[in-house]
Amino acid sequence: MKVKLTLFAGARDKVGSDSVELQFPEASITVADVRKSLIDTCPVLEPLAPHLHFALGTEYIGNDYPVADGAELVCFPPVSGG
Amino acid sequence: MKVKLTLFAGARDKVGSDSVELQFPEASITVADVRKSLIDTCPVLEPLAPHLHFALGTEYIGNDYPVADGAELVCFPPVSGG
Amino acid sequence: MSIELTQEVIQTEEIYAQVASKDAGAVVLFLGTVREMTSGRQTVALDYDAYPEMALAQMEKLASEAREKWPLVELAIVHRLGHLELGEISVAVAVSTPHRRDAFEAGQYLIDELKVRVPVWKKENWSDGTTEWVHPT
Amino acid sequence: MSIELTQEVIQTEEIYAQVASKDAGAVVLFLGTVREMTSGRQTVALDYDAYPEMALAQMEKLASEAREKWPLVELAIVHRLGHLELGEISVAVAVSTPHRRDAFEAGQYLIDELKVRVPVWKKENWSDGTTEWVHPT
Repeated sequence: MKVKLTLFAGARDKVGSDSVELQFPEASITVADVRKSLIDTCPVLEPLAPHLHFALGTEYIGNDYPVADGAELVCFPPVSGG
Repeated sequence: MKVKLTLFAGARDKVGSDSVELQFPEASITVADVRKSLIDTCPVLEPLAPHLHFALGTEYIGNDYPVADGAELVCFPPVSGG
Repeated sequence: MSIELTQEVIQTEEIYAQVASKDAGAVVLFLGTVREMTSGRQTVALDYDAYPEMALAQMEKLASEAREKWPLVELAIVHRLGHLELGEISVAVAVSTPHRRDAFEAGQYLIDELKVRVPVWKKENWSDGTTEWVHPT
Repeated sequence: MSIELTQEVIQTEEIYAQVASKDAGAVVLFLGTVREMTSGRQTVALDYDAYPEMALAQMEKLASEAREKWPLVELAIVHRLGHLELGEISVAVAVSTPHRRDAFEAGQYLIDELKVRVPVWKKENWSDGTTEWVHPT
């Protein structure tokens, strides 16, 4: 299955692109798997890895959240607005 | 001895004057004596009496504060600014 | 530092300008405004009176206390006097600090203490035509 | 209620106008501003970026939460995006309430939560010419 991530801020700049496509052999995955695969694909994100947030649309999703084939998620480092 | 009080707000309006002169037979008095004499002179202030504040210049003075002959004090009810 | 009594309309932009600084990361601005309903009674206007010399001196004293307690960059306190219509600003307290927690704490301290110590009084103009000095006891 | 992301300079007078009401006796306005020194390092400017749809949705959510917790008359949240010079306002949070304690509490809640939940990021432009995304971990 396939998942597309849109990246923001420091994550986007480190990867050098505002999106990444990930491939999974499994038929059933969670956000935790996406996080792991993202670091395998983009090792430059390793230092940020445990702190990266994931969102579906405009809502945060946790590590246990099930991710569907073809899902388009958002991924970003800790926020620093204000 | 003699003490002059300048009144503000509700105290001034109730008395109908912005100042009151009080006379004392004693040679040594405190703010507590002034408060008592003010109510005797202006019974209309009775309901406000326990809540009236006294000041000398721009500083609050308490009931025990000694008052000199000829002193000019300020007297006002609880504040309600803001 | 700006400590003032005024008969003029209070402008938030002016108050902000008095505390703005590149050394500050946070500004808290508190504004007291003339509310229409108080415990079910309707106000049409307020009149504010003061003992001005003491009001200014007590505001200066509060400002010094706040500066001892919190790392304030700038501070402004202005109280309006005279006749105020509904919705008008009666008092403004503004502080700027490096970090926001201090700004909230100092702002709240200043307005809390102002309301118990600074000799300013308001007279309610009720909708039934009566007036009444407010002397909280 | 006004929830906004803007590229324009934030004006305190406009923010105040959005929350002013004759049903309120208190307004608290919090402003975040671009501070020059951070842990001994000198900033010359900040760039703010956001995931706008989610930032707005999360700000709306915070507003709803605040309305449940406190009797707010009006509320405004606006975050600036783009390039900001020293001293400029990056964020404004304003609430009006009948009584002041609620205004302070709600204002502080909104800015505290905004800073941990709303997807906005700042990039430091340090005086040595380097830039750096701020990602507090």
